[in-house]
Amino acid sequence: MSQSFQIECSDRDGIRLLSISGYLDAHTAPAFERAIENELRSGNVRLVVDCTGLTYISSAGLGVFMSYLEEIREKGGDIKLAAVKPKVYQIFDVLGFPQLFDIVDTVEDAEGRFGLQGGARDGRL
Amino acid sequence: MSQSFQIECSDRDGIRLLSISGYLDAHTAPAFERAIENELRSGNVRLVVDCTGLTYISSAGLGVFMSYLEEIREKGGDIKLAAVKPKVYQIFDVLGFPQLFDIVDTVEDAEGRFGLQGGARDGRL
Amino acid sequence: MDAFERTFALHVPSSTGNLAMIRDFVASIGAKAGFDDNEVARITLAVDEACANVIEHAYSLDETRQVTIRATLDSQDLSFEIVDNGRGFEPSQVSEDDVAELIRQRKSGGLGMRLIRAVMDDVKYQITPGEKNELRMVKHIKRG
Amino acid sequence: MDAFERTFALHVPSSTGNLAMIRDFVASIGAKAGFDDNEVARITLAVDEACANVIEHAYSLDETRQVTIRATLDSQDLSFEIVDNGRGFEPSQVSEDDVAELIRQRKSGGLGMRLIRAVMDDVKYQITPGEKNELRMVKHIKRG
Ligand SMILES: Nc1ncnc2c1ncn2[C@@H]1O[C@H](COP(=O)(O)OP(=O)(O)O)[C@@H](O)[C@H]1O
Ligand SMILES: Nc1ncnc2c1ncn2[C@@H]1O[C@H](COP(=O)(O)OP(=O)(O)O)[C@@H](O)[C@H]1O
Repeated sequence: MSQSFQIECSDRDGIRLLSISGYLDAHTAPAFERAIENELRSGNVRLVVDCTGLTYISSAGLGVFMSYLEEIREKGGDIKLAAVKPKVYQIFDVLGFPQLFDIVDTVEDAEGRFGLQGGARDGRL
Repeated sequence: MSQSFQIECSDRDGIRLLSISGYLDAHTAPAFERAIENELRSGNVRLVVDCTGLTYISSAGLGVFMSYLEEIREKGGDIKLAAVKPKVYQIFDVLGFPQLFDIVDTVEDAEGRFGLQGGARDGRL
Repeated sequence: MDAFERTFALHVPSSTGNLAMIRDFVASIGAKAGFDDNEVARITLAVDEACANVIEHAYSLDETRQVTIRATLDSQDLSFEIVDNGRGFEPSQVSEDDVAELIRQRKSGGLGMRLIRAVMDDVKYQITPGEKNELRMVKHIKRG
Repeated sequence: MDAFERTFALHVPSSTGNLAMIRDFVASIGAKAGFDDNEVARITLAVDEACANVIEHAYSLDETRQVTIRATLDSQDLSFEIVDNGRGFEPSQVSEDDVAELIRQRKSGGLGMRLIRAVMDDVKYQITPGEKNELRMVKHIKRG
């Protein structure tokens, strides 16, 4: 599993950036879930997930996004997805995720949207 | 097969450069063999095979080098291998190819050796 | 592509750690069938989901069990059969809440079968619990 | 790695076009066994050579035949079995001229079996022509 999926975390202007790479499937989703849990436990609710290096996602990975969205928005934050490759985006698309999640082209866009909205939910749900 | 193995040919100072990429196995070796046949038919016997893009070789690929070496050297030329990746080089090594073939680090080195030796065989066999 | 039918099969221990291998297997066959990269990725997803369900639900992560994926490729269709002899279930009783509702309920699961159905042209379960549970799914090959 | 034995199997039509799939299969298992990249490449080569021989010699490029590769991984060994029911041959009668001699004779073949023997720790053929020809090869796993 070591080379199959990686998460790198960093802080950018009060926003927590999680850069994920490799594949997010039933095998690696638990590691991603632990990372999100960690952020919530540390009180970080303004999350940007940089998907530049994400090569694949299956329902187990999608499920992690799905299960934390409500809690994060309730706490005044959001989980925004940035730089999703077309091959991966089409999977989000099949399930209508783009209507429910804030998915933007670049990490900067995601940060900008936090700036505009403060921590508030963007009212799409 | 289209994306699995490619050959690009070019001329450099009276030397014929064949750049091969992808994998050279029992499936793709016939295409490489045809390319070498072509060169011989056109009278090109000073050949450098640039292996920069070669990711894999099996006995079928090694066999192409093996079967033409004698004829090419008899005609006053040579087939030199350049820029073989370590993972591929170890396969040449298992069979003692480095003692029989002129395998060098770069295409420039290979060209240089043709310069020094003219078209003559290098006496290693 | 040739006229005759070609069959492929892969057997791996029932572990999510083997899903990547399963995806490589499916992607190779998808490319042989002439599907483009995006289509190959979707077909690969469908088989991954089906196998993840076998590994997690049918065999409850028991790595001593085996997952078998059979693929058949002819000039019209690429079909996959995933067979298990595990727990079994009643596919018609699996509820399909919409995703907004699943999010409200903070669910992390329940997406797999709908992804399979969204991607493949034909999806059939044949369940005989404890004996043999079979999922057969077909993707038509569109010729240009 | 876990203590129990894990088995994997791949079945593909007997065509050199499927050797790349076979190599992906072997490389995945080699990595699971903990071999480094260079070792994985050598093991992959050995299985490729064995399968290429089945495809070309045992089945004479008849794509309607099937090649089966079985892999077994435990804490000590990674083993492969390649079984065919094709032509058969007498491994001890295959001459092993040295490479310089093959070059003098302008041969393009005759390297496969020596590569297999050079790479693997144990190589055994069991030949029953027309019935079942089996090649079993083992690579020991060295623990650091
Ligand atoms: N092969 C299977 N064996 C047993 N139960 C299954 C199988 N496939 C699906 N199920 C059942 O159907 C439910 C829905 O599956 P799915 O839509 O893939 O979502 P998830 O796997 O995330 O729960 C599963 O929770 C499980 O109860
Ligand atoms: N699985 C097999 N079935 C039948 N004959 C085989 C098989 N494997 C090897 N052989 C025979 O052994 C010979 C030597 O094989 P090998 O060393 O791999 O070289 P090559 O395949 O290039 O001839 C082959 O030419 C063939 O006659």
